[in-house]
Amino acid sequence: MPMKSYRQAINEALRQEMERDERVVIMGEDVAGGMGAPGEDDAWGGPLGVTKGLMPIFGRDRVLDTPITESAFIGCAAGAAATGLRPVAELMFVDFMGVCFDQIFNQAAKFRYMFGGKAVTPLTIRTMYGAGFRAASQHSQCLYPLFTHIPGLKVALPSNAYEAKGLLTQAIRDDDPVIFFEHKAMYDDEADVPDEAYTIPFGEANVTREGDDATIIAFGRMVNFANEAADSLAKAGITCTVVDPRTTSPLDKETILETASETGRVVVVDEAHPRCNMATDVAALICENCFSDLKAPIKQVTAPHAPVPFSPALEDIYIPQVADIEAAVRSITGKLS
Amino acid sequence: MPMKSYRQAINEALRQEMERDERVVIMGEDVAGGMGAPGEDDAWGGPLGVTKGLMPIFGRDRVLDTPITESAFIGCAAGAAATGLRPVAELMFVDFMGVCFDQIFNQAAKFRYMFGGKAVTPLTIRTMYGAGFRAASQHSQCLYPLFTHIPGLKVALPSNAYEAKGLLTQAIRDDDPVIFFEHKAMYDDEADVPDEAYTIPFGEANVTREGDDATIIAFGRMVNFANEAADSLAKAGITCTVVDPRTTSPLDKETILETASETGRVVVVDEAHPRCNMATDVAALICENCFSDLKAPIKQVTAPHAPVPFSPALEDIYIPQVADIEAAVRSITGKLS
Amino acid sequence: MQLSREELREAYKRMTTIREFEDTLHEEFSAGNIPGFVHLYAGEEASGVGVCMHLDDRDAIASTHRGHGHCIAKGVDPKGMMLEIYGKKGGLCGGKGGSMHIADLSKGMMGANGIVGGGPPLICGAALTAKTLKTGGVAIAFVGDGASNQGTTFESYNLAKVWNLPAVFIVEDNGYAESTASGWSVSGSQAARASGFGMPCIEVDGHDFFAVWDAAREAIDHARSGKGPHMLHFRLNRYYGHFEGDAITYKAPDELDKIKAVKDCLMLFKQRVTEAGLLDASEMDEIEKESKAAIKDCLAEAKAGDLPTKADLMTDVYVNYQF
Amino acid sequence: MQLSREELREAYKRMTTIREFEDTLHEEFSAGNIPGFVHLYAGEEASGVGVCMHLDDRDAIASTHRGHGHCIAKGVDPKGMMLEIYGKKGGLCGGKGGSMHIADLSKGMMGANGIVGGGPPLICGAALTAKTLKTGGVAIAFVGDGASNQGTTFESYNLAKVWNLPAVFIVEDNGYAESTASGWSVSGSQAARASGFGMPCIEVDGHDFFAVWDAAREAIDHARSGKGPHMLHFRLNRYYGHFEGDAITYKAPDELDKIKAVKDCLMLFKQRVTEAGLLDASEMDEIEKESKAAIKDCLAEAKAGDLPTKADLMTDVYVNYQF
Ligand SMILES: Cc1ncc(C[n+]2csc(CCOP(=O)(O)OP(=O)(O)O)c2C)c(N)n1
Ligand SMILES: Cc1ncc(C[n+]2csc(CCOP(=O)(O)OP(=O)(O)O)c2C)c(N)n1
Ligand SMILES: [Mg+2]
Ligand SMILES: [Mg+2]
Repeated sequence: MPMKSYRQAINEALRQEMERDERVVIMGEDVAGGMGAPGEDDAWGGPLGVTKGLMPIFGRDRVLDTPITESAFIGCAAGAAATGLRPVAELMFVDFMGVCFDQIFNQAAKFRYMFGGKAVTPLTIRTMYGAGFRAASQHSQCLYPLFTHIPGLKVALPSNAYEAKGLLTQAIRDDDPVIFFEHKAMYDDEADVPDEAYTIPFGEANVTREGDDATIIAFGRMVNFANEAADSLAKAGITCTVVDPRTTSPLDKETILETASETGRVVVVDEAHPRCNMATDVAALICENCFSDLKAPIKQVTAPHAPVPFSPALEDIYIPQVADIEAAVRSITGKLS
Repeated sequence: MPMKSYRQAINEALRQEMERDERVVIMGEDVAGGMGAPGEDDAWGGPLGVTKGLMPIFGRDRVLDTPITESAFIGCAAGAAATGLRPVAELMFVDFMGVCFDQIFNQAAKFRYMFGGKAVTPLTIRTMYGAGFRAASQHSQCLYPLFTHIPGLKVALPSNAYEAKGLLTQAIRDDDPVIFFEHKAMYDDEADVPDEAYTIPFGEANVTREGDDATIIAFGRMVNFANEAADSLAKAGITCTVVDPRTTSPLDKETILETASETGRVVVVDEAHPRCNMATDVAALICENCFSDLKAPIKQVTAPHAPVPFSPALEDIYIPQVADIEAAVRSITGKLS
Repeated sequence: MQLSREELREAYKRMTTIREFEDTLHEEFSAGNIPGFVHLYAGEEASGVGVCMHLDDRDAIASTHRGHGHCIAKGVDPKGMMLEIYGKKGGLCGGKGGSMHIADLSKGMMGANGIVGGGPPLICGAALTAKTLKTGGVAIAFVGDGASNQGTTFESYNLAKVWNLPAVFIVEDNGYAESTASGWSVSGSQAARASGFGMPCIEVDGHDFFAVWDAAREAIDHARSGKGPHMLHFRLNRYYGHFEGDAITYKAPDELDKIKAVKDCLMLFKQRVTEAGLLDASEMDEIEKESKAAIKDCLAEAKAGDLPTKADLMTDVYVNYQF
Repeated sequence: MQLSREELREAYKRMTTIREFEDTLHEEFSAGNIPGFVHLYAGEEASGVGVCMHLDDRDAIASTHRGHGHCIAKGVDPKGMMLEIYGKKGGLCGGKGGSMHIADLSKGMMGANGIVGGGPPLICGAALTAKTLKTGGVAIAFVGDGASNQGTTFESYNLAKVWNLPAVFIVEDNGYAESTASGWSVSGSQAARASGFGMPCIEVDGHDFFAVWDAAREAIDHARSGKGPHMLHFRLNRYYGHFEGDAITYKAPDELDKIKAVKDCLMLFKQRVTEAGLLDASEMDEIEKESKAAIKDCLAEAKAGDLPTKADLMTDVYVNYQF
């Protein structure tokens, strides 16, 4: 299989779904770029070039640059989805949710329920999250716990390029509103990605490592950190199962509970702030449903309860590290050496 | 002590703090009412009359009616707080956070950290939450887990009139941004409330019942349901400790862990949706920190993962009930009779 | 005036149906028979009907919290509406939405909305769908005077203009947002705001069905023919409180009586068409009777309807997933 | 022109300081010495300085992501800024904010802002404080052409107007929002939008310090004297990319060279004051040298400064609580 970057995988999924279904349109700020400008068209393809090359293929009627007006264009995407299109809107950074959240959580997410099951809203919102870019407090947040809290929304967190293409294709074909989280630090990370279109079903976790001593459940970029931790622990004779739930909503409870019960020792890794996040969500789920199989406290490895700092010196210690995961596993397996 | 309603207690706290400190101003839609209208002034005092009577005392310069423009006036309150006032802004229903969240979570909440500790933002946002009013999906949500997730915000959930006055007074005197949640179904509930001003410190839980068999941790209106459940269980010989954390951020971990360890059996009650909520937050906290004292799974009693339905027939079964709490306690105490 | 007899009959039928529907709800609410927040459209009938007479099922409208009139004007079944407002399983939304979320997408009615300013962005979406799929449809947002100050509304004006969308934004200015006068809350003017975005705007007396109908035709033709968005500003009055239970003390004591006496939209319509000899009084009385009877039936059915049950609580959250 | 020699020297000092600061950062970024997103103000100096020359510490400004120039224009210490941009403990924000959150409340600089449209509501707040505490202060929001389409900006116009706040909204229209031309994204016009809210607006060439200074004086006097908010629309150009790393391919190949040749704000200022014999070329060269030297020092200190440590990570989240 050809190696492709996370960026290429996303771009390819968008291109193939736009070819497959003319109702798929994408919109956002500078998703093509150069709108109304005298120079190069398709000048940007988004701030990090993820959508570059789509406008020349599909034209400005299907690759829609917007003014800076998130409420209007995210709401527009929701309204378009409810009336027959399958829009993919780009919320450049998830940190910008604060200016358009209503259209996501009160409108798109609730149409179906409020209207008694008569609405279908095939809306996909692509958005960038995560720390590590020296982008400071308003361009580095995770925030997927907020979206996960909302009934009616589905939330996908691809952990690599292969996952990104399959989950985004599923998101676009899915009939419910999906928030698709892309980690800005992973765009250049490569993986084997098939050329043909494929979907990865929502709510089906991926077990990336199998072991006996502990179960590590991690989300998004942290899955890779968890794999690293598991590999280095394995050298020390501690074997771990690593679970990538892929989507936080729906959540694959079965796989999580099964793998947790098998080892009885669990570490949950979440790049988000610690309060009301996915680490607490999964820990509480396990504690309620397989308590009798637990042999140790469920450890949470998360970012701290502080905004993301700018200074690299601080940001580097802000982000959960592989060593933190290893330490957490060691602390509950009692194998500290 | 005189009996006062939750509504009166809040109104009194506002009045006393405005008398005490001329920098305290309140603003919001129809907080007085009748602005620019030919009829009665102070015609509303908010949709449920909570702020009625303040404008005649303090005038329109300190009781500011606003256009329907939450981003502007909530952001205005944040900017005023950062420059010398102590504003109390009313976000009529917390469900409206979607049109103004940015000014709360990216601006007010982060000023202090982003600016290296040089900002002080004594902002209070009063807002209505909760189901039971037949107000349907966009006027009945809890959403406090979303605010609790955000570093830099403090979140208060008064469970009765006494708590409301003390916590609101503290919120207004507090130098950090505070989101003050008022349950719309409790405004007429009365309790003993001292006439003089008093504060209830944040992060100090209130233990409302003491027992040996189980610990119930509940939030806001649910504290009253938990007390009822505990009282009825007591008649059946099952005694419970009931904890009202009062604020979700800061959270009184000590009291929660202590009372959880004492009984080893815990039920967490949260009116919010089940994913990434306070029930998961507290359950995960306990499971990580006093695992060895736990004798049973930590049970979560919450609203379901669905928007709040309009029909009374559905809303009544949507809201967590006293019976649900009792059943949860019985299920882990093994005393089912 | 180019309205046929049939159209005039239809318009009067819709207006009287709305009035009857709302008057009935007012009584029912006062009697304690209806739960929740109910915002009535009585008095504003000429706006919704004068606009929607130009629309068909290709066309979409987004309403507000005050949505009953827009529904009926757009051809939504009053029976399903009444059942919904009573929280019954047979309601348009299975009882899950209620008055504030009443909707019928099959009729292009995209929903009442509990969020002030929630509709305009959605209407940009319906307009984009029409433009992209070349359905020939237009999309219309009803916006209150209070909602006209909401950022989402302004953003939608600009987006609709720069994308040249077939959208019409209609400010139904009934003088108040809750108890706050639009004369105070709206700086500048609606027409000046429209020019701020390079949009044409027509301002008319919203009590006058024919003035509304003419202005709406011009705006809708403008949008439908690809000329981009258009604004309309109607001045009118609501007859009841902001929501049921509002004592309306902020209005002048005689404010409403005066309006009803000289500007009631049904009265003006009836005068105009009878004087012009287009319909005669007796057949209009007939229509009034029919509307009354129809709503009476709706009410009876709504009261008799079954309630939803526990089995309905968790359905309709997602298309293909249940928690 | 009523600027004294001292004021002219001061204005030129601030403008050259900004230019030097930004040119230096551009080199430093290209050399890989600066992390993160850096948005440079070079080319727009006449706007920030022409406005802030009318302000003192009572007065507040809210900036944008492109905030360095506004800081220096408002009297913020470039050394503390440079340290901040390098993420050093000695920076204005202890290294926690960086370029996009640089602020100095003691100088009335309420912060650069990572959220487009984040500033205008905050400025309503600073204006409300000034009005309520009768400080005599005014509050000024700098708004990009892109930000002029954000709902928060429109809402702030209306709120400032209906509350009659001492606020000034300044649209710095550099022709682009990222790669999107304002000629496309801004429907209508800034001036027409201002009238939409009943606000006066003056449009001037933002390259011309004196035109900016005159317009700003009028707007600020208007606000300070209790007449309510005022808008200004400056047309100008940014010399570097949207952020450092932007290849600027969306501009015409010769677009910037032309502008620099005929409209550079420093060049125009120097011409004007020397030709008018207000300052002589030699003393202006002196000022340029001083600015260069000053920034050179800042850079050296910034590079030598200590980094924050783990002990700093969790401080400053709250005034009186640590998780
Ligand atoms: C975002 C938001 N803010 C506030 C409210 C509360 N609210 C409901 S209706 C209303 C007044 C709306 O006035 P207007 O737009 O003029 O419509 P009208 O009620 O006059 O038809 C307000 C403030 C809301 N539902 N949503
Ligand atoms: C709410 C929000 N949307 C989008 C962005 C991404 N963004 C940062 S700057 C910018 C362009 C701003 O253009 P303009 O307002 O003209 O300011 P300029 O960069 O030209 O100075 C965009 C889209 C953001 N930071 N915040
Ligand atoms: Mg109104
Ligand atoms: Mg610009």
